[in-house]
Amino acid sequence: MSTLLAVDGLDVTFDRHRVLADLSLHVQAGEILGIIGETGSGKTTLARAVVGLSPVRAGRITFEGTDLTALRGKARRAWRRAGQVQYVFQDPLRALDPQHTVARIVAEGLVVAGTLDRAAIDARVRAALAQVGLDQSLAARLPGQISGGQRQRVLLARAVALQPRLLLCDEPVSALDASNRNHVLRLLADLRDRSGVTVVVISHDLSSLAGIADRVAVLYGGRLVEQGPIGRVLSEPRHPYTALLTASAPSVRREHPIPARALRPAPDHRPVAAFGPDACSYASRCPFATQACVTAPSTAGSEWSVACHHADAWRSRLAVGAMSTRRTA
Amino acid sequence: MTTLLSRPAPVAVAKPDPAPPKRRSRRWIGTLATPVVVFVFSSLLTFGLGALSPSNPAAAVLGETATPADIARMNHEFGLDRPLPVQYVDWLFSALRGDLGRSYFTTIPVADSIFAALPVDLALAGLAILLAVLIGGAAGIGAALRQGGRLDRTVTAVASALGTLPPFVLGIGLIIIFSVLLKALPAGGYVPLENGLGQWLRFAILPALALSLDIAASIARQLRTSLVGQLGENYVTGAVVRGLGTRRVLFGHALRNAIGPALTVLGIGVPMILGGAVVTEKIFNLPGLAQLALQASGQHDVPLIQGTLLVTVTVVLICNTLVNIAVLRLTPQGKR
Amino acid sequence: MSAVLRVDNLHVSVGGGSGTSSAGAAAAREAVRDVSFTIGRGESVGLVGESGSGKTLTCRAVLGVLPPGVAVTGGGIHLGGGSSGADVELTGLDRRGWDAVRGNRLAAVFQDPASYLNPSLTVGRQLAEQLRLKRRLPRNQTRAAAVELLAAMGLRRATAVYDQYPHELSGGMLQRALIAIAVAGEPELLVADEATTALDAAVQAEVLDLLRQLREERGLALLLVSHDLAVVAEVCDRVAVFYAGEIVEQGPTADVIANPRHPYTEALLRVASLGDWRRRDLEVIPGRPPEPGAMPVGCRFAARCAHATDTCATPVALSTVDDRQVRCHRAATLELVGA
Amino acid sequence: MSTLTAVRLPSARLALSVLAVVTFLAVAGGTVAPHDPLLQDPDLALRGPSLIHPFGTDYLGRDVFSRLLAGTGTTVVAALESVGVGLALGVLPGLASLWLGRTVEWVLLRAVDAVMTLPFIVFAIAVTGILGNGLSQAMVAIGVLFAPLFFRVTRAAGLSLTRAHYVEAAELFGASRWRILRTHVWGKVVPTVAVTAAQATGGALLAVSSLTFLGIGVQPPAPTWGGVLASELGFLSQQPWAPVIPAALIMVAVAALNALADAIRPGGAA
Repeated sequence: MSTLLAVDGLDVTFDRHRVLADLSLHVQAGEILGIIGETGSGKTTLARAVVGLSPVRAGRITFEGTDLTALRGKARRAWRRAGQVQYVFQDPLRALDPQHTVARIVAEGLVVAGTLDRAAIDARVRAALAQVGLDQSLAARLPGQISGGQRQRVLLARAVALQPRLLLCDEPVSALDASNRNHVLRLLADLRDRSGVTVVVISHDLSSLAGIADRVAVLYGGRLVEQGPIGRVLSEPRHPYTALLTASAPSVRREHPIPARALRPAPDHRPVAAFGPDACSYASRCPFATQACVTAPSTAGSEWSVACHHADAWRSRLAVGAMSTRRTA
Repeated sequence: MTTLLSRPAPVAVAKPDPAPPKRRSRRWIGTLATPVVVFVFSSLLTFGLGALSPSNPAAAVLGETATPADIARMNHEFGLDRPLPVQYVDWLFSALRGDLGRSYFTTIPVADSIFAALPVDLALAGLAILLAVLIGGAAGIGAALRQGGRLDRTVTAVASALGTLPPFVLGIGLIIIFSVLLKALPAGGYVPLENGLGQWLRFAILPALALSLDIAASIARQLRTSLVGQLGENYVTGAVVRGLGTRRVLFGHALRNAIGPALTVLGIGVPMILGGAVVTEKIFNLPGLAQLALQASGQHDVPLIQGTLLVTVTVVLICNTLVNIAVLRLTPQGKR
Repeated sequence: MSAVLRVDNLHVSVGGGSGTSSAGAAAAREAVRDVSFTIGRGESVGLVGESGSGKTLTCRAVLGVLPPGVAVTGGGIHLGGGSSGADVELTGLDRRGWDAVRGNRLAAVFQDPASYLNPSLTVGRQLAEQLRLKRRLPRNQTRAAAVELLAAMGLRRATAVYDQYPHELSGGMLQRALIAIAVAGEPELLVADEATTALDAAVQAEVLDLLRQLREERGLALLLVSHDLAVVAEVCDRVAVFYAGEIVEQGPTADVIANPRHPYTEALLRVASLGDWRRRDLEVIPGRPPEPGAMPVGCRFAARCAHATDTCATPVALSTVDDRQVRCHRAATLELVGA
Repeated sequence: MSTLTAVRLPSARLALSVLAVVTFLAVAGGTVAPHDPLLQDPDLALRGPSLIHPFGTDYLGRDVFSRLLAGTGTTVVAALESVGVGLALGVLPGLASLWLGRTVEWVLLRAVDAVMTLPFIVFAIAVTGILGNGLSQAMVAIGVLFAPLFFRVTRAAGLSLTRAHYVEAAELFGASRWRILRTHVWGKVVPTVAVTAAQATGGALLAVSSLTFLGIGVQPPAPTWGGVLASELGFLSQQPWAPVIPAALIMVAVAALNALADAIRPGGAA
């Protein structure tokens, strides 16, 4: 597999607030990569940086050798019109013009690109709607006249219509119920399987993400804390934050191997040191942090990497009594 | 690690360090500093208007027989031969010291004429604002509480009708009703406040009412809209579910947030009241600032016109700042 | 076990009376039909179902805050007598009666906590108001009591939080503050309507832990409404599964999950979060629930059900077997797969 | 489109008919008048309505009906003039404040604040006092004061758009500024500005009548609605009913504009 998108040493700063710090992440052609992390961890900023919507202060984003951060003016417009990378916005209601019909919305990118005639565009729009499982009768509706799940799929159809090579989906399922969530995620898996599109999905539902993704990247406080094959990372997390996330995921039947409370700081938790902006981003919240954590840990490993000074040691410091299951019923 | 063995309460680990009072203080600075900047802009506008004047004041005052030398001498006397920026700075700083120049015609200091007339306007505007708040506030709250009911429809209809009425018709209507038909109040004239509140009120109430109704209608409409909006907010549902009781939910919670936009309307209404005062003063024959402006306008008396404009603007700015401070105190979270 | 809340054959209808343009006065639609459940003292019951299934309207009916144009059209909601008061029938309570019940015996938290606090008052002031009103604390004691309560909800720096405005706090902190306000009047029942839905996973787990802790420490009964079966499974003793305005299955959570008796419950379990990190085919429930105006006479799930037969077109009642209630003609014969 | 469907409302239809009549009179007013609006006849002064003079005569014996017809043009043109000035000075700076960077934004906002402190009538008096007493001067002054209204409305509509993700999405497709303006921005800003313009026209009608009442802007013999009203008000004791006709005319026109504004307001009539 070859690298399709390479993010190296990315720094993004808003109003002197560092949202992404020295972030490096490679996306392989044809894979589905999941990105997880809490609100404010920088997931959305990362995706927006790739398409040029975040102010990049340092670092490079290259797509098959093209440095996207260097694109300006005419060159950037030409690159965008080629439609190789598509960003799917999080909130369908805000990302769809309320005065435009579904057909017009899906066609917009093709119309702007200007390479196809009307008939060809119409055919592409019909194909895109079919691809995301939307009935053709919806084409004449306005966004306000269709359901939330359908709006989400219209967003997807708009991106798919351009036949992109990389699809960045920002929380495409957060507003949907379980069945619709699975439906949309399945569409992404189908897209990859049938058209070979590389997909990056930001999601907070670990279980369903694990169902379709190959790899996962975990963000905390603007830094990449762990990344690797999703099944292994989630079942044997090497970073305490990843462990907390998996332990916190609600489930209908699982007995958690480590209870979430064992991974949270105690109520009277005091950070062991003053953790500045160059410290490990998780240190002030980490129950296993030590003096060593005042410097940001380097990322170790290639296929499965983790950024933690105590990646191999923190499990041994879990108290034995805390290892019991937490369901008390 | 014994702490892991005990059963800790779940802990909220949230934003690093809370309490950003910085933003709040920044809003205060903005509220207090903006009027100063705006005053400078307004004074530029006022001064610029005078500079745009096509007629040469000296020529106008001296009449047809004046020689160019006479005009030049007079221009020099008034300082009109200096570069405009110098004139502006000089004019502004004199104005700040209370020196607004002299009338071209009467040579009476402009400040003296204005400060003789200003108390009439201030008293009248004050009363009008009070009436507007009382009438508009009561009507707006009543309409919002009886949304869709008879009171609501009446308030909406009256408020819309008032908005279509030329302001002077209202004043004359009041004179016809209260002075001509009921013979209860004087049709015009003025006694200063020093002669006693009752006496003053007899003369001031009708013009103040005429001035206030338009603003009262705007306040009622705005208050109704924003209160209805607030009553639909989740926090109101939350307060209801907490069992706080209707009165507390309305006055303690919803009204507090609804009042901001209504106060803003009042802030915008202050210039309307001062502008409307011109018409009202003419109808009720009051010796106010507007009469002075009207007279100055007729005579093209530039310093007097500039003076009235600047003083009016200053009064408006002070009122607006007071309104902004009130809004800031009521809704410390800022614009949502 | 005495019941804290008993909902009997509740019917809730939308429209009729002050309806909108399209729907005439006669076209009142039933959004909740024949819903019954009880909550015992200190018990936690979950209502689960997709959006529009009637779970939220049921809980709003319990709280007496149905949206305009929506009304209870049948059945009763009974607040059980206990230490703190007499039996109360909530439907048909007047304003004064509600004010005495809400906050004192019945409290609620919702989704989007930021919107449920007055944005222009500090968190502490809103909590203090509740303590003064509902626990009759004198003014000079409310601050200390409020800070203590905030700390008990697991809020760090409770003293600082007291003086902060809602927009200065994170979602998780706000939900804790709202829970503090809710329990300030020491109610018997807390209604949590999608209270953790919008929170980050780690924060959601913390808040669910807090709810569990409040049950243990204060004997608080819990009515938890969620679209996420996994969340209900984490917290609730019993679960009621809603579909298209009806309860289709009700019983002890562990039982229902291990041995679902209604095909819809089985379908929900198939799409729910399993705590499984393996690559797999994600399942969906095909079709869509019936439109509120066009409910079938028979089983409402039949059109989407893999097990449906001709009998399913006839009306189906809720049948009780052991401590399980199921609304399915074929409940006795079907072999369904649990999780 | 919501703007078109709104016109089917009965209130909007009525408002449009009223405005159509006013427009017709504004264009044709003088020629359809039965009498010379300036013709004085002292013998006929202050007469009540009759077949020949349907609205009676004024204190100089002039036909009130003809004067109102002939005055329509002046009044309407004056009102539109001020709204035009307000639109020109408000809409473009409103958009500019969003696109041209923080310094421009700051200066424009403060300038708007400054203009907003000026009372309409006082400013109009000052302008006519300094620049000469003409209706154009007065209406330009009123128009300048309308500018902040249009500025704020345009800016608010635009502000919500700069935050709309569909505008960002269009940018990501490589759409040009102009295309985005045409396909996404125009359709949202225009209705809002139209509503404001309708309301401002009503406000301008009232301002013109106030100014004429004060004798500002219009030289005496020329007829306007406000002028007719003002002159009738001087003879209340003889003809108490007379001011009702011009006042009603003004009110109906303003009400029609407000009703129209309500009907085309985005989100429907309240």
